[in-house]
Amino acid sequence: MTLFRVSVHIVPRKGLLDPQGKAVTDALHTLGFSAVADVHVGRHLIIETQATDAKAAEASVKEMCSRLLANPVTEDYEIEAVKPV
Amino acid sequence: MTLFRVSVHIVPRKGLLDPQGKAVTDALHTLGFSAVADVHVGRHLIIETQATDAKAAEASVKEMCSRLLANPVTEDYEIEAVKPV
Amino acid sequence: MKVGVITFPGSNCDEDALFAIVEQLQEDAVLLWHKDHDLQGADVIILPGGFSYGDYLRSGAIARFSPIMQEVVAHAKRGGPVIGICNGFQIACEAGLLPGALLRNNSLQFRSMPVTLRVESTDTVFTNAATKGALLTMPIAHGDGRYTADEDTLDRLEAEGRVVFRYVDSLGEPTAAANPNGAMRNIAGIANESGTVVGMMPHPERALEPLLGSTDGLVLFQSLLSAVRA
Amino acid sequence: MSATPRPGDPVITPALVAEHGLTPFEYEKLVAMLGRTPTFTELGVVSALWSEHCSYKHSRPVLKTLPTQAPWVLQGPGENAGVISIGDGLAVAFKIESHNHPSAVEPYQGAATGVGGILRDVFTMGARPIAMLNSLRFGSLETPRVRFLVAGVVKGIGDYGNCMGVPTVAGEVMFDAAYEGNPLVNAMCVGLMKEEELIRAKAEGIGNPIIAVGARTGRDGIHGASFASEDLSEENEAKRPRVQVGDPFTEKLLLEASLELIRSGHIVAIQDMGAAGLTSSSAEMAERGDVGVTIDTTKVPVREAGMTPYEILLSESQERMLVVAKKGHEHEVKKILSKWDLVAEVIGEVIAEPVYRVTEGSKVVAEFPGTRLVTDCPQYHPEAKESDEAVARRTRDVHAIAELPSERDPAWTLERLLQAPTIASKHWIHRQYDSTVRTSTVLGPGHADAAVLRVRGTKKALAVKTDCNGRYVFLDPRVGGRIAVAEAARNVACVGATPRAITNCLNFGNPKKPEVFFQFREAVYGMGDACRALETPVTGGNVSLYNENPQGAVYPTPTIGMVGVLEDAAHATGLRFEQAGDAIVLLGENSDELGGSEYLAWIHGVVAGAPPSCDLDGEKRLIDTVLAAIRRGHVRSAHDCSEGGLAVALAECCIADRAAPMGATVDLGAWPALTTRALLFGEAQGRVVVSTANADTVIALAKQHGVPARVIGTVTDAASGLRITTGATKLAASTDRLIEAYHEAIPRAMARAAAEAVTRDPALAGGAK
Ligand SMILES: Nc1ncnc2c1ncn2[C@@H]1O[C@H](COP(=O)(O)OP(=O)(O)O)[C@@H](O)[C@H]1O
Ligand SMILES: [Mg+2]
Repeated sequence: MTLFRVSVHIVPRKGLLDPQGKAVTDALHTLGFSAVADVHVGRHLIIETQATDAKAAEASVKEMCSRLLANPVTEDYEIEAVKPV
Repeated sequence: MTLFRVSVHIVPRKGLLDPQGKAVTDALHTLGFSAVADVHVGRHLIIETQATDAKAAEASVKEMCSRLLANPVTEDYEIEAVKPV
Repeated sequence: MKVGVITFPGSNCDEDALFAIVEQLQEDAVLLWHKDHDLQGADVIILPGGFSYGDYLRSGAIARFSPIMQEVVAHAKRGGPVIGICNGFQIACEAGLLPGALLRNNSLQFRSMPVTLRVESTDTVFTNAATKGALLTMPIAHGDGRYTADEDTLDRLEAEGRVVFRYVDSLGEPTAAANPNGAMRNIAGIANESGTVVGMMPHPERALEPLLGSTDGLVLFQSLLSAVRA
Repeated sequence: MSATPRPGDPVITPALVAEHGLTPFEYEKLVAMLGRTPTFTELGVVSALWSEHCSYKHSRPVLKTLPTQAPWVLQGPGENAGVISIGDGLAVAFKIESHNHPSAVEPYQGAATGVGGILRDVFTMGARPIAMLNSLRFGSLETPRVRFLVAGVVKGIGDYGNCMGVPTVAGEVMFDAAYEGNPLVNAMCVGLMKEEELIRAKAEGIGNPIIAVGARTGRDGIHGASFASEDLSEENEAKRPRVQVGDPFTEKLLLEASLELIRSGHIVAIQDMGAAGLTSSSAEMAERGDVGVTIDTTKVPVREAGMTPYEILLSESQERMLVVAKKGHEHEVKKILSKWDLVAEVIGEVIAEPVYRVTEGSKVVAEFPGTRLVTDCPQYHPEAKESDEAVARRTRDVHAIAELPSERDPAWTLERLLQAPTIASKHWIHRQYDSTVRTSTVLGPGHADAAVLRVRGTKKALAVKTDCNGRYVFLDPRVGGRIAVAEAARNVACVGATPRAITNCLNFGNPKKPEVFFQFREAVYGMGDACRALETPVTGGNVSLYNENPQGAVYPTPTIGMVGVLEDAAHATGLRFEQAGDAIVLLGENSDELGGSEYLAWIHGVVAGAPPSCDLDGEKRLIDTVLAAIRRGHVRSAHDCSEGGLAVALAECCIADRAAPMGATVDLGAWPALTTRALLFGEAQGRVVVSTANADTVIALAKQHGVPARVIGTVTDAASGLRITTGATKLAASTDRLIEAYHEAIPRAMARAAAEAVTRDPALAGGAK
């Protein structure tokens, strides 16, 4: 077994209202970052888990996401990286 | 000018109490993911911004982070990816 | 004395603060609009509670860029009294008026309840009429109240007598059980170096009338009055 | 002009009609009204307006039997909220609404947007919201799914109300397997205004502009989106959830902007876009004003490109309002909205021609004659028949149920009952609600039978409470309906307020089932009986039908939201014993009734028997007695007997405030004919426990009112615990054990990892909290 560090992004599903993203966009505009077109705010999770290999680590984190970490009604998730620690 | 999508991670500074990470770890253990050693929860921001090139996009998002997006007292940030949309 | 209460978008204790000053203390007070640059001659500024900008991103993070905050910071630099209550404390920290930050309660839940505070410092504009060690009861109502700073900052705050209030139990002890949010060293309120800027999570403006259960907030405003009139 | 299909619109087929929830009969009515085949847009509009939610097609005739008038009622049913006068030129607007189904799917957002919706109903009347209440029903707290729902719903309610700065001050929560899979989430809002600021949602003035204000319109919660137009078939779109996401920050801005707008004199009407969004708000405003309207969907500010008129009309995006402004004042309206960083766009006009017309640019996509769109909805008179099972359940002899061996010690039973989540302290819940913002909360959650809010600038205060025991209604809908109102009134009286009026939320199953419609009709009749007897007219409410799970309908649950008035806020009376040596007086009479009790349900797993009888005349006299005694200053505390009966009521008086417990020594020897368990745990109605230093005066007052009254014991300090003698049996419990049972039950259950609630918490990413 090896310890893997798995990075996960969980973001609000497209089309749903993202009030936080909107508030940050507006704030950035006020600060003068007028080139900003859009912002979305989600969660970034770093999960350290034991697994036999990277594939197994990824599979297990996927299950965590679909069972618990991401809200199936409002969020999408994406595994960004799987690395041995 | 091109539209770039910049991905940013903002994470609680190491050593600070991370009750969210702990709560998620505990919840995962309760659900049988006993191989999980540790979890950290941060924010994941996706910023779409116009810029002349990727370097300029990155520089501008860095400035956003230090001025607004990350709290210098408690958070660290990291630009994860800069991609043309 | 004239008090200016800032209304940010999402402030929701601004009316309460105004009511407290005008109706309870019979002093002059005005609401100041976040988009303005004019403090309208206010001697004292209240950064009220609420959810400025929805508290999106981080509590207080966006509010500190409001036009009026430039004037508030200048007022504070001139030695003008400022009190940040709840969201106002968060804004004051984000704006650099006070050190540290307020993070999510360690319970990860909003907490609304009365707490007991011990007065740790009477060297501030808002506590000079209080007695050191006195216990005060007033409500808290926040989700992000865990005061956090690095150890050096905490030590300096302690050494300089800038920890103003601590959460304590009914015996006056700063126990873990008495700490409603996991704040480091049970800190409920702090001051700047000159004692003119104070930030606190509990709500003194909700503790001014016997009908509402506590009058322990009065001492803050009495302190303020005597300081401003002196 | 007549509407023509848009290119790309689906063809109207019987299947499409069915998917829109219209029966063939209703579709024929629609075709007859139009004199032609409807366009796709028209079908969408009518499916929304003729839905149960908007049309009350099954319930209206029954609702019409409710009393709605009193000299103090300024606005009865028919508006966004009811309004009563409280004197001094002030008025109170209040309303309750359900968000059951959205909360079952996504508890956090479902509950949050429910709070947002009811807030808008109140502030569109011109009132500033001053209090929120909620009434929740869940399945057994033993299941992880229920704990997940509880955590999400409570957080959703808290986050929204807290961010708005409106204190959440009262409510009720019950747990029963009957609500498994179909929780009930009812939210009530109470607002305060000057009488002259009352504004109604009635479109008026030919040529006046119709303005959409607030948030932009997105593709949220569009019904039947699965079969809509082409761009919907894109892969990502197919997954589009029906949930709506709330934004309390925008709502706070909308609140301030709306009140400013109403006071500015630039507008004639305002209505929130709630269920069925733009469609129902515009059609209802037109119908109330008896005028025509025309709306151009290309003018509506949208969040996403390429939205069709169908989508724009049916979107349920939150935090939006529809305003009818005075002609020529558009600029002023926009100015006020832009001060609060909100958009306002003129999207249509009030017209003389009696039509409801929707255009897409210059092209008419929907057009209905006159105001028949709302009025032509078919009305149904479903069959009502009590089932044989219901009769058998009610007539079962519950006294024959054998006691458990442990029950020989009634302290065991009492502790068990105090742990029942329905009875146990709800502190875990309401400590997440800001109950003190607005600095007017005299008695907040957990301290009294109802919440008390002082009215700034006067001596007055308001008392508010929600109530309903669905189990009673299930066993006997008529009696249960009466009790729901009577208990709400009793609770309000116990804090010192005169009950004034109610709003109600009727949560029932499928009305097409005769036994469900029987429950509905009888419960409403029962409510009406009580409202007449107690002089608390109905000023509004909401109907939520089809609350079913695979096992059948939920308990019929007509939640009552009661508002009362205290002439002097100083009379506000809490429920806890305060002073050792005070006499404990029981007002009202004990009886041998056990049916429908929490005791039977929780200890024996039996839901049967007739619910306690309800003597409305007696309730009225009891309320008058309690009020007279409180106003003359003779009452230190008052608490009514409800779930768990007299023993639980006494225990709560001792330990409700765990920081300041008291004890009590009580002798119930005066009722030798009653069984111990009926005496201790039966739920006879019309009883209030008061503590007083002037027992003789209180008893004399009760006599004058014809209310039975008796000194049953003495308040002691906590060390003596709670001791009750019932002739043969003795109950003795330490306050520590009672506190442990009552205060730790729910926290302990919730600590058992409602894992999803923790890990999926949207606020983890730093949203409003
Ligand atoms: N149970 C009820 N008792 C009395 N009036 C009711 C009841 N249910 C609904 N109403 C009234 O019918 C009108 C329409 O209600 P509703 O459709 O729920 O309003 P909304 O447009 O806010 O959704 C309201 O004025 C409401 O008060
Ligand atoms: Mg409405």
